Amino acid sequence: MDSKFITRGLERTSLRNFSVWVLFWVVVLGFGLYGAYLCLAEGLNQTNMDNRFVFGLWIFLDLAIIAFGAGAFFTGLLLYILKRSEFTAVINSAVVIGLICYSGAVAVLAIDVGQPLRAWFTFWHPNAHSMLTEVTFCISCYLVVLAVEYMPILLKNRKLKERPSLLVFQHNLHKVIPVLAAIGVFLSFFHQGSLGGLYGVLKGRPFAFREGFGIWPSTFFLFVLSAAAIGPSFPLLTTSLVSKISRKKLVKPEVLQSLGRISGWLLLAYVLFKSVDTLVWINRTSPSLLFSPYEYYNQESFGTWILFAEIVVFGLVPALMLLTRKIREHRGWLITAGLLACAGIAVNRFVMTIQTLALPTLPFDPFLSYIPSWQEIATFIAVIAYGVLLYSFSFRYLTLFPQERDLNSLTR
Amino acid sequence: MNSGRLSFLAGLVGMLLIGWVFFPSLLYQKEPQPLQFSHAVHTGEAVGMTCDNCHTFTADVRSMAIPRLSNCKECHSEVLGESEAEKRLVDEFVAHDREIPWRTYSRQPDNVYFSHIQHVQIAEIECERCHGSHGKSETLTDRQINRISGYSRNIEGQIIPGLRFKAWDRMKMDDCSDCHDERGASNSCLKCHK
Amino acid sequence: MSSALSRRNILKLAGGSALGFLLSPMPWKMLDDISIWTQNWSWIPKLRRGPVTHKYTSCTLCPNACRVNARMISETPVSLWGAPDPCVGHSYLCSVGLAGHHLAYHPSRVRNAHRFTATENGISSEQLSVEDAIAHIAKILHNIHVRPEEGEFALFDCRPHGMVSDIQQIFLSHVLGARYIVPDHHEGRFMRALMEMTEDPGQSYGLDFSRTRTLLSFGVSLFEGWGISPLVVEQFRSRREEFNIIQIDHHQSSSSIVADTHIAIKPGTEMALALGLAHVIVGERLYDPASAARAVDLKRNKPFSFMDLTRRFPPGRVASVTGIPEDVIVRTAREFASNRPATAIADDFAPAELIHSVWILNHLVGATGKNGSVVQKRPLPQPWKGAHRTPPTRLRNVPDHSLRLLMIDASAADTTVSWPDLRRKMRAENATIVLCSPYRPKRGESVDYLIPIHAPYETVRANPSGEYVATSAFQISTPLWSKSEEGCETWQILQRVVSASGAMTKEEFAQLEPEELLRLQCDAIFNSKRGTIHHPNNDETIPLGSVLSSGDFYATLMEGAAWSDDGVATSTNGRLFLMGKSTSSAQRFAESVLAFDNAGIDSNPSFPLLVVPVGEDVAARFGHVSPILSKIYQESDLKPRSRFAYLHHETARRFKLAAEQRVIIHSPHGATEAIVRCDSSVRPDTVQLSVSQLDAISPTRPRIINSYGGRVYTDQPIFVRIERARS
Amino acid sequence: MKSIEISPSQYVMVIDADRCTGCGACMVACAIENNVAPAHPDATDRTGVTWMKVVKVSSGNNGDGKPACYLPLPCQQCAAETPCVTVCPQNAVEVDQQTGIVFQMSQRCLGCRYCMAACPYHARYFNWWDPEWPEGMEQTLNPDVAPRMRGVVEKCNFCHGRYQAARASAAEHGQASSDPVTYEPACAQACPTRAIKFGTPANNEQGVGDLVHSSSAFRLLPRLGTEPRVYYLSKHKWIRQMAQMEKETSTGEEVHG
Repeated sequence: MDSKFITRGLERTSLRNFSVWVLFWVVVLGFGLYGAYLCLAEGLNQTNMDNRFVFGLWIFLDLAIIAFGAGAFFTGLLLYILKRSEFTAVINSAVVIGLICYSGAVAVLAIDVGQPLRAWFTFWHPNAHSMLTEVTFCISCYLVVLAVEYMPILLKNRKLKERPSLLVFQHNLHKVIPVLAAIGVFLSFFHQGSLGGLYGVLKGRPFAFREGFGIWPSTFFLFVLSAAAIGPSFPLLTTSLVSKISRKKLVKPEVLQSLGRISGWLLLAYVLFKSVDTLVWINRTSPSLLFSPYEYYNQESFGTWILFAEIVVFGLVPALMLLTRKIREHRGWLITAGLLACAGIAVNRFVMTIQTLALPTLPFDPFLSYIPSWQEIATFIAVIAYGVLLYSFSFRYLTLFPQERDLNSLTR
Repeated sequence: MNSGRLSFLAGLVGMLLIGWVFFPSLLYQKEPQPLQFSHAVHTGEAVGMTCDNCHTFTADVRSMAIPRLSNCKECHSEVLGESEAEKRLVDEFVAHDREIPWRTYSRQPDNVYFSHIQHVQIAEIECERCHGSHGKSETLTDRQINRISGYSRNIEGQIIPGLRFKAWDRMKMDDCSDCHDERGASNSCLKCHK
Repeated sequence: MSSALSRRNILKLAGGSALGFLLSPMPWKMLDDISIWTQNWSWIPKLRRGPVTHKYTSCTLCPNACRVNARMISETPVSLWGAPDPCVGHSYLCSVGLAGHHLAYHPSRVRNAHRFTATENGISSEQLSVEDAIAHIAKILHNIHVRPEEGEFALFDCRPHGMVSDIQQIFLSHVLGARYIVPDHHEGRFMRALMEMTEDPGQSYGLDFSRTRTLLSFGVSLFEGWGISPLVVEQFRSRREEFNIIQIDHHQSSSSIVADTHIAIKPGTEMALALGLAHVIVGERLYDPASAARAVDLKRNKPFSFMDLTRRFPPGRVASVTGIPEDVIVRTAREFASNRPATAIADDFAPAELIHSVWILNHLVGATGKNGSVVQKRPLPQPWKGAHRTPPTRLRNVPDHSLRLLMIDASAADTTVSWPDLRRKMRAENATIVLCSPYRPKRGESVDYLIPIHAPYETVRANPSGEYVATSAFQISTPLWSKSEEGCETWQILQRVVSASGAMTKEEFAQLEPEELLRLQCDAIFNSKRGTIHHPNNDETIPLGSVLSSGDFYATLMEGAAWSDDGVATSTNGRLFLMGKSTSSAQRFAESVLAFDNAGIDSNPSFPLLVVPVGEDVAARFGHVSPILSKIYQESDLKPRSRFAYLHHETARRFKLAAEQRVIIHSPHGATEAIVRCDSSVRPDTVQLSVSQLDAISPTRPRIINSYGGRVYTDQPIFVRIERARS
Repeated sequence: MKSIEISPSQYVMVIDADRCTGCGACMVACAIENNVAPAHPDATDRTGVTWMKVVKVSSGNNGDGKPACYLPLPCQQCAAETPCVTVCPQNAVEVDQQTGIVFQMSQRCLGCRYCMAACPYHARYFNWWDPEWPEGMEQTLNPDVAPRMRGVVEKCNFCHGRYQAARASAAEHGQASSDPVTYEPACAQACPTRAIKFGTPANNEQGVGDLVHSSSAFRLLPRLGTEPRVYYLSKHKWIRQMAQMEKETSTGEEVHG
């Protein structure tokens, strides 16, 4: 029924199946939006955050999905600037995921602040010293860039292509995409970094505080590097997942392996720097503020295992896996390695947000625990549902994987 | 001109009209003053009063008082002139000893700490610097209250795009801080906000 | 074609409109105005504007009657501060007093009379006019008057103190068969115990700490709440370094934290320690020779005499009973006896034998009748000296099920009466309880009628100084609100009820007005020609003799001035009776000392932990104090909470419990649930619980000294065991 | 290790920990003075608003005779590297150069709570609920302090309403600036034992100038370099060491504050 909207040569499930799928996620989205609505209408007392645990699930989510969204900028970097043309195969998908991640993060941020109607004050009265100002400016600009990058993908829709004026527009857009990609890379570098800086500058939180270069603490660079490292890994995972769900071959295995290899090298570099940083922090930064680093890991449920997990299990291990040709060529292992790498970044973002806030700074303060309320989880789920829906529509009606037609006709 | 361009222009002009003409009149709720009053008559040569003849400091010296009926009664215990407003003053208010419910144009919001005595007495700023020619006005205009923010238009600014040509066009925070800058007074939030 | 064209035109129109919208002030102005709107939400209260004035009055929330300086904006108080008070010597308010002006707006405030009826679905309430309520109650009183066999009529005075209580007593004496009931425990019990040991029967005493060098406190709440607290805090404020506090306490209270020395004692063994200290003082001849000469018992040495009893408490035995090292006991006795002036104090709610033992210590070191310790004071001149008064009956002495009609005067902010005890005194059927209170009854209080009375600062109240103050004083609590014309006081309701019922035998008091009564009181003081007046406006003190007339005196007091009595030359020659003046009291004391046996407080292996009860946050959260006290009791962790069980780390480890774990506390009488908190200040063999947690595990009701986090006494020790709750 | 960079004409607060009795009068006086609403029924010690918060600190096993102490914790008004100022994205936090007071502009605040994460003293509070007073009680609000709305951060500002009132009354007497002696925050005024002293080191009326240099003076977490304007006093070594995170005696503390 909707076949005239579907790209020629691609096979999609029946409209009925698609409708059931969409309906399910719309219901989930509705539930999530209800939770989000409660937080907006009743106030943030709907969450389980408090004066000590000022950030919770949402900030962790924001930091994590913005890191995952880095695939968009990094693939863009590889394709348009480093001219690795094989990544044309995944760039569209990466852009859509980037758009989802960034718009989702911004939406959650709007709920997370107490006075969203005043959020524009940041643009009107910006404090140049604040990492959050940098984050706000870069993310909002980058969101615009992503929206523009999404346009040509959208305009390539079979039905929309029928309108000549839009075709011209699309063509013109295509010419500026490399420029946009370059801007995107620049913006991404900065806000991924400032997101890291967000916590690294907090001298009042010796667990998160890092020394650095100039105004940027080391976490600034570590965040950039870690986001770049999973930049290729996350598209690898999503592509595999979509391929599994749609039961289609979407990209050539070599592309994924290539993504994995790049991810591996970057991850290795990240693990190296992260280890050096951790050693400097343990031996110099934290003791100089009279905080013994070992006490951070004395608390129940936050033992040194978390440090080990972050650096070794979810860092070194996937890096080495991705750099081993044999493992990389095995589809299952490749995905496992990508999964480990992404989990490692999530753990890092968790440690930077949740563990930082759970640890006391005043010597007589207790260690805190925090469990998100259902409203917080609902809002979280709403973002996922929104992402699934936007991706599903994009996948059905747009050409996210240019190799898909050839790959699937080959097998037939 | 083709119809497309015409539609575009119609949209543009229509919206500009709504935005610049109808919107402001919708935005403000007009509250007429309970009684007409001519500042000009009182400050003019015939009477020759000054602002502080009637607008005195309140007991806590932070604000200038809106004159009370007792101020008026000093002269207007009986009808002096021919004006309709004065007759109403005597008949409706003085005779019944009823305070006139004046509507204040320029009361700062609760989060602002504005102390008249610091500006008038210590910094010796003329009334006209902020209140313009209000002291020479013939009539009292309606007070206009913003339906969204609840602020008086005298504070938000009479000119709808928020521009300022004369010092008294607006009484927004930027205007305060500009003057503070000019005079080298502190622009710390703490000094004016509570 | 035309449809396509129009669709395109609509798009163009929309485009043009969008551009026009952006070029108009609309979006920008709206953005700005909406953010200003968020700064001025209509549900955020608007501030009052108006000139600032100050009014002086005094606080009626507790008998200490602290002076108050009220900051007023447009005739409404916006904050209360302590004003210089020459009678008590301080100028501060406690946390409850600081928020006293909120009490008129308490969420449970009532303005109408209510009748409550028990229905199947709970209790239903019905509003009625005060006149109707009074008519209903008068009818009941009339019936009692006609048929006395139906039961008695009584007034329960939650806090018997001052002129209002006096009037009530006089007033009730004109109603045939009426009872005047007071709580079992109330302020001043400790001071009154002194009468039983000194010679002059008519004398009253007060505590003069202005020169005290050692204060030995047997578990008194020195820094939390009311009673002695203001006197101690004043010394702490003005001469901290010279004022040495030794706090004997079974748990870590504010007092034990702040005291110079904290002696941790096994709960319930305080009397043994007091007698142990007396043993050392007597044995080492550290006592004051003058006092010893006056103490009749110090020379006798018969069985059951004072000397015989103290001999039973050598430091070695006391150490094993109390858990305090022997050398600490000896050192404390020496310090107390040598670093004089020294005073020992106990709580009004403490067991009688402990109070008695503490007075013995004071007598030994010569604290009685000495500046800097316990001084004599002249009572406040009484306007109705000869008037007949209905004598007070303690609640526990009222026969069960004897009352037909009970009026409760709940004008005091904090009532420490146990509601079930009160209920038990009522007839099983057909009994009526009338609550005279500014507020709705608290949870668990079942009344039949509620008649609203004034909240604090809404009416004129006479304010004599508290029991402990060294000199008598008098001030008038003048209303802060002018609207206080409406409403009335409990005794006025009583007046109207009795008049309407025809039960009055004399009409003498039927016409009295509050102002007239105050004038009578002022006349009495004025005629005594004693004392001085302190004016808060100019902080000046003038002798009462320089005031021309009683009317001037009254007017001065109404402006917020305070009268305080002259000091009296303390007599030093009366005899002292360490065992008690009457044979019966000496006998009672000797018996309780001999019956004292440490076996009674030793733990039982299956219930190894002794409960240390404390007052709780619930009273502050649901009681009649300003809701702003949530800062202390709800929004911070400063005071113990009612849902926790506080344990020492060692205890927790021994019973394999962890902090924040849910546990069940078992006693031989029942079980209750709690959450574990570890606190190194709790004694290892005890668990600290709050009063409301005791309901399920205690056979008797605890006696609460003040319910806002302070001390609690139980008649018997409660032993428990703690187990992890199964989730 | 003391490095006092505080200008002698700026305000400091000195809190004597040995005199604090934990009565909470400062907390109540503060809330009344600054129009902080009573707690929402669901509020806890973690979601309440207490510009001044007294905590009880147990010594563990190192109490040298004092088993515990109370520490009143207002905003420490950091003089250097003020952690909350640099992080605020929209300049809603500011250090007043003349008085040294760190001021939170709740009308500018968007409620991102980044400043709260930055504050090592946990002295900042978020309005999780709309402020609500029982009916009628809003009439007793202090006219010198604007009530805040839900969704913004607030904190102690040394009772700036009183500071402004002091300036106004100075102006009434023809003086351009206020006499520091005439101004004292509500907590200092309310403290029954005068444990809280306030003033400028230059004007030594209350003795704060001498007290900050006394051997028993200390500040919280001095190694963070924030140079708090709130000083504490204690004769007890364990309290001083604990507050300054000097590790050798700070094992085994726990709090119920």
